[in-house]
Amino acid sequence: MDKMPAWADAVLVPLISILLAAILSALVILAIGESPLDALNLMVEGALMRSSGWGYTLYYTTNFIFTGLCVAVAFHAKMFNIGGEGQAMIGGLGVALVCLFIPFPHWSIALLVATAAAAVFGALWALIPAYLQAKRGSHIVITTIMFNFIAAAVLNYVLVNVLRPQGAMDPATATFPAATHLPTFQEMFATADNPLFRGSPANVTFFLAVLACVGFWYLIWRTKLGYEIRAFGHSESAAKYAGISPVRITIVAMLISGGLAGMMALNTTMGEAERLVMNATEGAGFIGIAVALMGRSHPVGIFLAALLFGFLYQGGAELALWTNIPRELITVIQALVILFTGALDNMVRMPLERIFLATRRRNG
Amino acid sequence: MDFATLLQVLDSTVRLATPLLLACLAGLFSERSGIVDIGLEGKMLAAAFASAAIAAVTGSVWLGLLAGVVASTLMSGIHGLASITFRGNQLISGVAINFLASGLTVLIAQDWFGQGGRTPSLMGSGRFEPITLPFAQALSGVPVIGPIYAELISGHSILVYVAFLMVPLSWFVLYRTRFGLRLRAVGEAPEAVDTAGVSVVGLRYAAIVICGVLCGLAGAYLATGLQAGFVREMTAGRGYIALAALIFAKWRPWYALFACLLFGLLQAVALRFQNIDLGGITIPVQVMDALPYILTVIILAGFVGKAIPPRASGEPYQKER
Amino acid sequence: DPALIYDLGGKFDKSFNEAAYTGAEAYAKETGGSYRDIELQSEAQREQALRRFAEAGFNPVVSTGFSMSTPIASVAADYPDTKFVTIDGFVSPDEHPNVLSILFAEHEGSYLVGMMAAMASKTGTVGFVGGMDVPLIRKFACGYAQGALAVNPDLKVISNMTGTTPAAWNDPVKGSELAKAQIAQGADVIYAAAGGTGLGVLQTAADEDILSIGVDSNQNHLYPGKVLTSMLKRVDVAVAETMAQGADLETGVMVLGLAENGVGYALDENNEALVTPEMKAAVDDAREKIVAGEIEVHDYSSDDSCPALSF
Amino acid sequence: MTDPIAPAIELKGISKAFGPVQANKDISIRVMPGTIHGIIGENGAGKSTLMSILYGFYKADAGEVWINGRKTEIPDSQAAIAAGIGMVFQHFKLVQNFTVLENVILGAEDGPMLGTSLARARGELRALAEEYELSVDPDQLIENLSVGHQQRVEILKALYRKADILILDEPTGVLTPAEADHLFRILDNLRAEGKTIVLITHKLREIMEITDTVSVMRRGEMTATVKTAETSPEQLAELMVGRKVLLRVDKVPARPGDAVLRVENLRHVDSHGVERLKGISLEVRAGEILGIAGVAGNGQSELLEVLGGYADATGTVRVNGKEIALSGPGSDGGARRACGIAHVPEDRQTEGLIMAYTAWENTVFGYHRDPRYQSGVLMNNALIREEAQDKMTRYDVRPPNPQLAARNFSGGNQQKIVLAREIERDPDILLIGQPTRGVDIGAIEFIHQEIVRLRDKGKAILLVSVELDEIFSLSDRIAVMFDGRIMGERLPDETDQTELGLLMAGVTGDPSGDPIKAVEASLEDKAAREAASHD
Ligand SMILES: Nc1ncnc2c1ncn2[C@@H]1O[C@H](COP(=O)(O)OP(=O)(O)OP(=O)(O)O)[C@@H](O)[C@H]1O
Ligand SMILES: Nc1ncnc2c1ncn2[C@@H]1O[C@H](COP(=O)(O)OP(=O)(O)OP(=O)(O)O)[C@@H](O)[C@H]1O
Ligand SMILES: [Mg+2]
Ligand SMILES: [Mg+2]
Repeated sequence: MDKMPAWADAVLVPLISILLAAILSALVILAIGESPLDALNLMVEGALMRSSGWGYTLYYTTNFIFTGLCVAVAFHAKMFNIGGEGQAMIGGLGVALVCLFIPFPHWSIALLVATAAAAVFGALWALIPAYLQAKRGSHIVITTIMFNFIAAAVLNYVLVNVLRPQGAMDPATATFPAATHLPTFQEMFATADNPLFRGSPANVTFFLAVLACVGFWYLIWRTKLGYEIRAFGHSESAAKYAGISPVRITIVAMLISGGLAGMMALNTTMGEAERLVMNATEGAGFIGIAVALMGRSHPVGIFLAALLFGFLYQGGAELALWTNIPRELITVIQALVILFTGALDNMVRMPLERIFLATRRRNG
Repeated sequence: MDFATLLQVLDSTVRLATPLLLACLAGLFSERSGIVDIGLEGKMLAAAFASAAIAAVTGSVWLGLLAGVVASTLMSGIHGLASITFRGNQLISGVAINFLASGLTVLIAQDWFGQGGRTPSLMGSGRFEPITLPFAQALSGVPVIGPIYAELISGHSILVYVAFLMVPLSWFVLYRTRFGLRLRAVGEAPEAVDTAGVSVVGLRYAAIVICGVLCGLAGAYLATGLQAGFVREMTAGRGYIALAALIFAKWRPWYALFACLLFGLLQAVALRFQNIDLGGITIPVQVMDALPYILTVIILAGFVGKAIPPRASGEPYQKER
Repeated sequence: DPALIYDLGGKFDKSFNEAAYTGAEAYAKETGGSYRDIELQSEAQREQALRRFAEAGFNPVVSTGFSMSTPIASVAADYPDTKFVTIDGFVSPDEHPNVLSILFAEHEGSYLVGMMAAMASKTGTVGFVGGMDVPLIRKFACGYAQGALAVNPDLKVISNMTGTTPAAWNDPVKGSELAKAQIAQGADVIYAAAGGTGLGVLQTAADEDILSIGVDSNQNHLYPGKVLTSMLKRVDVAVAETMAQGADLETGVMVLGLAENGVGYALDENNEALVTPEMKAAVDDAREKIVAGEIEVHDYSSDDSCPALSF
Repeated sequence: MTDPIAPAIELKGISKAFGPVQANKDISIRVMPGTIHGIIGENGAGKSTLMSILYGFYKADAGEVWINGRKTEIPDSQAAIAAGIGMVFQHFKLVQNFTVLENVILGAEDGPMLGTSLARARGELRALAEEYELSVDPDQLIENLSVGHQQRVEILKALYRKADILILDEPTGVLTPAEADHLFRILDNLRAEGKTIVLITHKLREIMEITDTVSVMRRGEMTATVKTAETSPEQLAELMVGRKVLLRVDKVPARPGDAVLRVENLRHVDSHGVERLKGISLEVRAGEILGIAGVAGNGQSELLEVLGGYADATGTVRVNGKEIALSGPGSDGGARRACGIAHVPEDRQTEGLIMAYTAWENTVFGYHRDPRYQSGVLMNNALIREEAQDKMTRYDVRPPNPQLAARNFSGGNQQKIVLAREIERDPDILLIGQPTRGVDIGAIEFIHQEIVRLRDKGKAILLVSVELDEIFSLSDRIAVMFDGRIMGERLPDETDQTELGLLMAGVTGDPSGDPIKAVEASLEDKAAREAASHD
């Protein structure tokens, strides 16, 4: 018994919200003396009309899928993991260590091992906050914020003092051996007469991210662990009644969450940079919060929200390339999209519901 | 550590704690009313920019302060619209506000001043100058108490004293006034407030405005008290630390004071003793840098019990499903 | 037309990106030419910007920041007709003949301002505030300490870094507190190499009535009479010149030190009262000796070690 | 207007829809001043909605409200309070971590400063307490009060605001007989003073006992209004449910077998360090129902929690002769279920069900790890759905739609979902707490029948209820709990409500003087002990 059809809630509301965000963004662009139409044109052209544009859009999407899923798992267990950023950093460290120190015969094996390493490192970084929340009642929001700072310090130390090749200026590891290089979309799809995805960083980890979405869906809605995670998230007292251990669920959910955040590093570190740099996560952990919330913690929603943010990132890069629009404008546009689709959605939904109810009354 | 060093560290603690304290109290009012606010960072940033910009243009720090408060309150208003009127997700709204402030401040600053997203440096009356309290000079000779008064207590900008006075004031408002009673009630059981004939929406907006004003003071202090102008992203994560302090303080004013002083102290210590030599081994700067955060986690895990937020916080008040 | 890529700090970082922007503007003004620029927002955009500019026919493509060297090395071969310039980065000229690496001898410039700091100090303690603990900043600090100790071997050099997150470059409040902490430890001249954070250092130094030293561009004017000098790193000149040369740019490796006037110290009406004739004489003398090879300033990045300072 | 005096309340054509749900359809009703008007109806009939509209909590879509003969707009509760209306909601609207005093003055403060308001309210409260026998400690936190006392606070709130019209929504659902009697005496006094009272309840006995007129609601509509004196419980029940209802449980005498559950010296200390179970020993045999009577808060909840596996304890518990772990590994709900204990918890909304889960998901809650419901690493949702549909049809859950979220069912139907889940497991022991709390009589009949049917299959049943009627009509043996102890055991035929009521209050032997006073004294004693052990 809903007030409006599911399709309207899933399609109409977000579309109108995005439209509102776009209109407001256009006003901001006008205010700084540029043409909104040209800007939109550039963004669409650059992000969606060329295969290399897609290559970038999907590259960013991959990052946001992982961090979005990371936040979403924790949300299902009613925890707010702000620590995706730090978990991804440490996940990157795991990737770097295996890629640098294990001689791999083939990228596929490297990918498998690196995935495991990324997930384990990320999960371990989430373990302490999870344990403290479960056993000591320390609020996970504080501890994960703190662990972001600590991760940055760890990474800084390791990259400057331990893994940096002698004499290099860059606080980064050496480039990984060729055998660990992941196939990019260009290598997979480009042909001699059709140079698709030229130079763009999208790579096999995108498929891993899609797989993670599917796995996430199965995990949350098809396994008993997911059943327990959601139950715990909805009601801790009921979970206890059902014999679901709060400690276990808290820790397991955070391990999965941290693992997913860690896996984001596969894309940036192994897929794109092919070395670990200091700034590899660049705030994707925080974007993940917005992605998870906008995607309503559902993998399909997360995928779409991640795609939207991927588009904004790549479209924004095109704007930065060909206009004098400051890069902060992109931040403002992101803010408006988050605000309208995520927080002000009821502003659109309420009148729509009224319209649908009225038509239904008239017909019924 | 000798006495003089101790005083210096404490002095630094006070300065570092002040913006945290103001933001923390801001968050306290908001969350006590049931509105979770992770947008403290953005509001502070907006206020820092607006106060510096207006102070630079008018040469009056007071007008700057006013502008900062207005800017921050506007941001609060957006948060209120989203989370109270339209019953949206409070976390998303907070995230959006942080993004919005981060982008808009630089965008406007660049458009306005053309100095790369900075405001011009503030001079003279464009800044809050340190205030020398009465007898500070005369008393400084008195052993122990003298230096404490003259160096630690005296010599801060007015906003520092405002911030510290805000603690008893907040306590008084929350626990001794009608408004405070209703505010605390609306964060715990909005339906109780509603059925008692008091407007939930009105109370929550009031809380949001107070939150905006306090964040405005925090931002203005950063840009016009501690610094002499705005630099992009100059809040540098202080809003998040304030949020942590708020949880640490279990949403209580006096505890908030101690939590913020603790965070300030940890940071001051980390800054002051960055290069400690332990028998030939220099502790890496990264360890000292992370120390405040590590200690926070340890203190939290070791000494602070479970922090239970106001029961209705984060949930929009909705009578009809 | 030439194109310019700023590193992640952004065009207006009060540091080398801003200097690059100044240089590009100077080029545009002097030659009447135009250029295109981009502020990077993410790591992945490094290669993207290089490729897009190269494909669109911009030549040369100038980039700032040591992090650009690796991406340049990976795209340069794809665009043999485009000249790439990496400022602060190093790309092997043998493998990539179309790349010009411009390196600055920041340690030499820092050495000179270190000497000035030592001579201006009355307390025998000088300070250094860096943004993040990265090799480049250590290079600044190490040169500075060597210069200061050369004047007075008993001098104490306090060196602090601001943080480990990108906020470390934009936290003037922390810069202020670090400066205050160093002042409390006796420092009366502080050298800031920390982008926006450095502004806090300079301001606090002015407020507390001690001297500060600016970095990259001439920051003497920010607090006239309070900024002892600025360690100049002429990124602006390098950018303007490479842009002016256009497609005929000569590639290879260029190290700009004191000899090439690539680094130096700033002397103008804002600080002339602070720089005594003896100071100027000593520093100019040292400059000659460094150019002549009589004084060897150790470069931290050559072997990741510093004889004058431990990190 | 033909009446010589105007009705205190007159509702004309009230309609209210929640989205697609039409909760009230064109309802009209009049209540004369100085009377008690009862409203009955099935779960979800719209009783609470109608009264919430009168109190300004919801806004009606259509219709008019007349108070004392004057048309009155009631857009919010402020207006209702101004019109002299007070309401005690089904789910109390109290701030849990406020004191009684703070709750009473909330919204009715005297000035911007609290000090004066609190002082005046303290005096007023004392006066009210004396006038209506409504004593509560004004400085106690609500969360430390028993439900009965919480209700008193709600009534005090209304009286403090000078209400002339008092609406009570299912006030006795959570009260013991003594407390309920007490409440009715208060209502009587209020009526005598000329106040008007609207009473919503599911208990026909109460309607017959105290109301002057009664209205029956069904599916959002007002189906009848009658004078209480001119009707009978059977007639009301039929009006309500639309069919004949058995008001008494039909059961044959029990034929108990061996002891299935044997509890010895069970002790439990809660998270505040208060000892809630102080050495409980009891035994439940196959094919019998052991009823535990007691005032809420005397450890019955804890007893169920311990046996259900979500609170630690010491002592010994044997199931079918085998000792089970009471703390540490192997003591959780899963382990209990594995050894044949099923549990219908007291609170279906916060324990027994996940309100956001669909009905079919809820039908395996607690049993979701059963290998039966797994296929490989995944859960066999198709099977679960299929079984759910089946269970829901058999237990007459309405609507029988497994896809609906639990929160969309009425209380009675939620309870049926829990019952279906637990009983269908065919457990050796069924723990069942407050099986019919807030459930309408149609559903009560059904639930009671199911419990008895399970007993007759030879299962052991431990029933906890604060409804003495329920205890009497279901139990084969009755144990009374007070302050964490078993005060005594009785056979239903050999005892009566009075004796049990005294045991429930910790009074053993014959009380000299007023039994109610003795009960109050005993309860206050206990509260003081507990408050002391809190610090
Ligand atoms: N706030 C609400 N939002 C949406 N629907 C509601 C709301 N409150 C009640 N309803 C629906 O309106 C109908 C009437 O509910 P109401 O609470 O008035 O019933 P009731 O007669 O008081 O039942 P009970 O005996 O269980 O208390 C039900 O179908 C219920 O689900
Ligand atoms: N230490 C205490 N001091 C005073 N009151 C208490 C204390 N602990 C619990 N109460 C109150 O007693 C009431 C019932 O408690 P509890 O749920 O433990 O008992 P119960 O016998 O199982 O009753 P119910 O049937 O209501 O669940 C609650 O309202 C609770 O607030
Ligand atoms: Mg009801
Ligand atoms: Mg209970």
